[in-house]
Amino acid sequence: MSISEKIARIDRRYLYILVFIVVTIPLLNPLKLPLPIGEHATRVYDKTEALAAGSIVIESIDFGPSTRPENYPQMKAHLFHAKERGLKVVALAFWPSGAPIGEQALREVYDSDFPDIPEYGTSVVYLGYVPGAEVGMQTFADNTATAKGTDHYGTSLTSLPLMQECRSAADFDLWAEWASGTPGEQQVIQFVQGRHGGPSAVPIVVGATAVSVPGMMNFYISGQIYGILNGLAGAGEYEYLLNVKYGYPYAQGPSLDAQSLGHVLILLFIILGNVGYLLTRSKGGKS
Amino acid sequence: MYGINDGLVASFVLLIVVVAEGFIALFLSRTGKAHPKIRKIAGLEAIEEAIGRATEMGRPIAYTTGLGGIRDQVYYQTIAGLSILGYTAELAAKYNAKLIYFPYDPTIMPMAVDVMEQAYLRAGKPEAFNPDNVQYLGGDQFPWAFGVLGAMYREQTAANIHMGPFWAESLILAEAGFYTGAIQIAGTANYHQMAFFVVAADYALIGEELMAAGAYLSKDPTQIGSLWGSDIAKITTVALLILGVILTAAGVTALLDFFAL
Amino acid sequence: MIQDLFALIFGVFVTIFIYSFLWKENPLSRAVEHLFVGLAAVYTFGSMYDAAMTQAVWGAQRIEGGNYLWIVPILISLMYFFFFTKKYFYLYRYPVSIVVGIMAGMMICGMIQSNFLAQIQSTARDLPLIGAGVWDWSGGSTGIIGLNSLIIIIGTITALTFFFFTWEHKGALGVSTKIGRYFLMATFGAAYGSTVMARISLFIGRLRFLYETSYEEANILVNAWYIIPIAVVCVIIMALWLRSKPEAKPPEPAPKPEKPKSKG
Amino acid sequence: MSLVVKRYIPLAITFLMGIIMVIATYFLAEGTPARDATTLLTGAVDVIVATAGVIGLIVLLRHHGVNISRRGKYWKYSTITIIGVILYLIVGLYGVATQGRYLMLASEQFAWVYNELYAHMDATIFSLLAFFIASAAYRAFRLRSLEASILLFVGALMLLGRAPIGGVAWEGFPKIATWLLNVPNAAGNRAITIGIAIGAILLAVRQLMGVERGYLGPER
Repeated sequence: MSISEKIARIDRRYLYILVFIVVTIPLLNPLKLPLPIGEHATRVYDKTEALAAGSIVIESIDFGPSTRPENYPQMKAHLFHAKERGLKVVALAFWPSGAPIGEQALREVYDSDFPDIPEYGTSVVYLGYVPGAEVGMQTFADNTATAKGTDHYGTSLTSLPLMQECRSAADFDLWAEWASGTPGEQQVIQFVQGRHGGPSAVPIVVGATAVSVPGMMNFYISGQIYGILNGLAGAGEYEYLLNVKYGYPYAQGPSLDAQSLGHVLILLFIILGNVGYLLTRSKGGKS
Repeated sequence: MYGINDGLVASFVLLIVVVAEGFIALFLSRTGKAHPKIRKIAGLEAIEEAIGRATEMGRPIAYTTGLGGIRDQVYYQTIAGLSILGYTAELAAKYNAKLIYFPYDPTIMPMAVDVMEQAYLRAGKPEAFNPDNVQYLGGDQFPWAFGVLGAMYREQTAANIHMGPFWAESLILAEAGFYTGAIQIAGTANYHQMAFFVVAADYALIGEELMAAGAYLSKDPTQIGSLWGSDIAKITTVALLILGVILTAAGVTALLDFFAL
Repeated sequence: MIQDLFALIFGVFVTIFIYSFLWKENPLSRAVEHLFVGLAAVYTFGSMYDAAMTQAVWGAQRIEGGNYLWIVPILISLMYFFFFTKKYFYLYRYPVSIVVGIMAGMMICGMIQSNFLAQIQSTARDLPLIGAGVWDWSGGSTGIIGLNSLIIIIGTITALTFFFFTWEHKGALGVSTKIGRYFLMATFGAAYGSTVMARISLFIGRLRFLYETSYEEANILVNAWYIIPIAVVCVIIMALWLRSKPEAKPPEPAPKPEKPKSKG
Repeated sequence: MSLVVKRYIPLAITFLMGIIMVIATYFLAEGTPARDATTLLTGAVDVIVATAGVIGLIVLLRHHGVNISRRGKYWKYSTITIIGVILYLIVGLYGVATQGRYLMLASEQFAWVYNELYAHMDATIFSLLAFFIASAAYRAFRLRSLEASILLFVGALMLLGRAPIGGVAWEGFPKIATWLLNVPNAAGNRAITIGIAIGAILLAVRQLMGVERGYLGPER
């Protein structure tokens, strides 16, 4: 086998080892590369920043453990932002596996004693898992009380003052969707926003896995989605913006360094593959 | 009596238009008044070749319909996948190749057994059908994907056919499946996963091609008529797009106003 | 708590064992796979059971609240069990046909509204071709708005023609489908390229688990990465053991027919 | 007669259910009792399919049980599956018995197994994609044809634009990536979306009319 053929057909295992090494190094030894802030994340930040204190934000936690590395830092940063801005948070999960994750985030952002905190019920409520997927969303937007009678801890919604203010989609000032699949942003657009007055009545911001962002661009351009946090980089950008104003820890630094190196490595793979391919092809042409 | 709900007038009119176009085309084709020809879809033509190769090599074929169930929003892709399963199973029976189907959602298991049994019957070999070749792997995304992967490696499949709604596991199946040396034919209408099938599989069905597959393979004039109807609906769409752009550019908002109804 | 230590050790072991699959399909990854499938089947069963309970039993308008009509879907559901009989096998079709009908009806309405109408509407509304400043350079990631609009309109229409099934792609239609295919390829390239980040993130998530998790109680400190070498040694022992066994080589795969790759 | 019971009644039911849902969406005003009834119908879907979970469990146990009893290929691994099922089922049933509302997922022990054990396997298998996406890019992104080259270049530009380092190297990369996402990607995406909508609607129509009934069995 000639060298060019070898380049064109490297055993995949060598590639795997390289990926492993290149992603590991920056995690152990951060490179502190700078981070450009994009328009998609800025719009989420500005929208949240512009809400009047006391506005109601729905935090819909629709992901499971598998996409946690991407969705969790996004959601946590946004929860922190909402808390700092004095917004009223109604958190819930349309994914059963999202319920424990949401509780953990609330504990980290509000207090480790959550829900035994003074503001529970007045400025923050955790409903936990709301069954029914898209049907559940639809019901929740029509009438929050019929979707689920109690919060995550078994307290009746009628005894929570915040839920008396937040009766249906007309009361939502922002829907923050932490999405990783179905049900996710598409269902919110269809069953909540679409049925209750469109983007101006229920603005949606989405924190999504990077994989699903290209598919959302249509909804973004048409204004159905106001802003997007794009994967881990989106989380990093948001943390950075919060860091500037509120001193929120910018924790995604090492991970984003690892990202950068991983991307460069894959680009090198592509170049290598093509060099090998072109070399073997030109040889084939001669013979 | 109720009228049409607020904000849904335009949607209802469009629905009627699309369905009517489908019906007229279907009817004309069924009664023989029109004979729409169908273009080749390479991915579907390749199924027979893949099965032939599996037979030659004496190795099985793996078939999946992705994370398909009948109770979710994308159930229509599952139905499309099951239609292709019927065709594939019939061919496999004809060629005496072993076909293993990995259902994801337990709700479709009886359907899959039914579809395969009927296919073997059509091929004249009902005794060759083994229900054990419908292997349930736990209805959760990654256990299922890892289970399919392991089975593909252990059974050394010669062809992997994936037709249905896929999420993140698309690339796991298509890339790892490549190293078993199998021919891979994959199709999905989940927008964010098509790219991986296009990149990693030998043949890929994109979006609407998957939904058309059942009609394509049936060769039944009624069903092909409905494909013709879908083409007419697409022409209508293109016309509406152009009209909308021109009218908006000219400052006439009539069409947009209608859509907002 | 001791079970947290168990969870930590278990987590490290399965992580390493699953990664050993990247080397080849082996007994350790196979064992994890079989365990995982078993647990998943129970999890699926549990989630379906829970969904049924919350829908049918608990709630004001459910059986709990005296609405015994909800027994009907439960009874229908039981028809699925005829799967196990030979004679009445076909009875499973009744629950299926109900569900499929409901889903079809819901899907049709949802599709026409959000995937069809909204897309046409937004093409016409949000893509200006004439107007003040539309053809000026607006910088940033936008470029020229008018040009963008034109590209999107042309791209949408040509790519849509690619999905024509009953016309031969010849002549003007051939040109259009060709351009449409280029747009589709660009779409897929964009989807692929922007996904890489998500996938690496997942791996980073796992690495952070391996490096940063620890178990602490009284005077015991167990970092997750202490366990990595043990797991790796397991993999190596398994590899050596596999090597010592006379391997039943599977027949070499026959070369795939060299055909031009169809991306369509 | 038998064909009526086996095929035509199910087809009629499908048709009826589909039509009811369409009529409900378009003609029944929100908040009316009739509309509420159809909402309950969608809720019933979860109940109607529930027994399928049991079927899955039984089929899995049967498959592996038969494999063990026949000492079939990899029967030792089948025992792992069966042990896993039995242990987790015991945890789940214990949860059902002790949890106030007889639910399984909500019980503490069941959730612990899911979050602390199951989740590790889930996330690790998902993360295999980081490797696969690299090797697939290496092997498939080749300058074969114009189409393949477009795929390659757009993909490579996205890679550069999406990585934080891309913006550091040249501030144009993120802008190009955003433009590619907002313009050509949106075009292709829109066509695919519309195509799928038409395809799916007509598939559903074929199915409601009983023309495409691959899933409804006997032709005889």
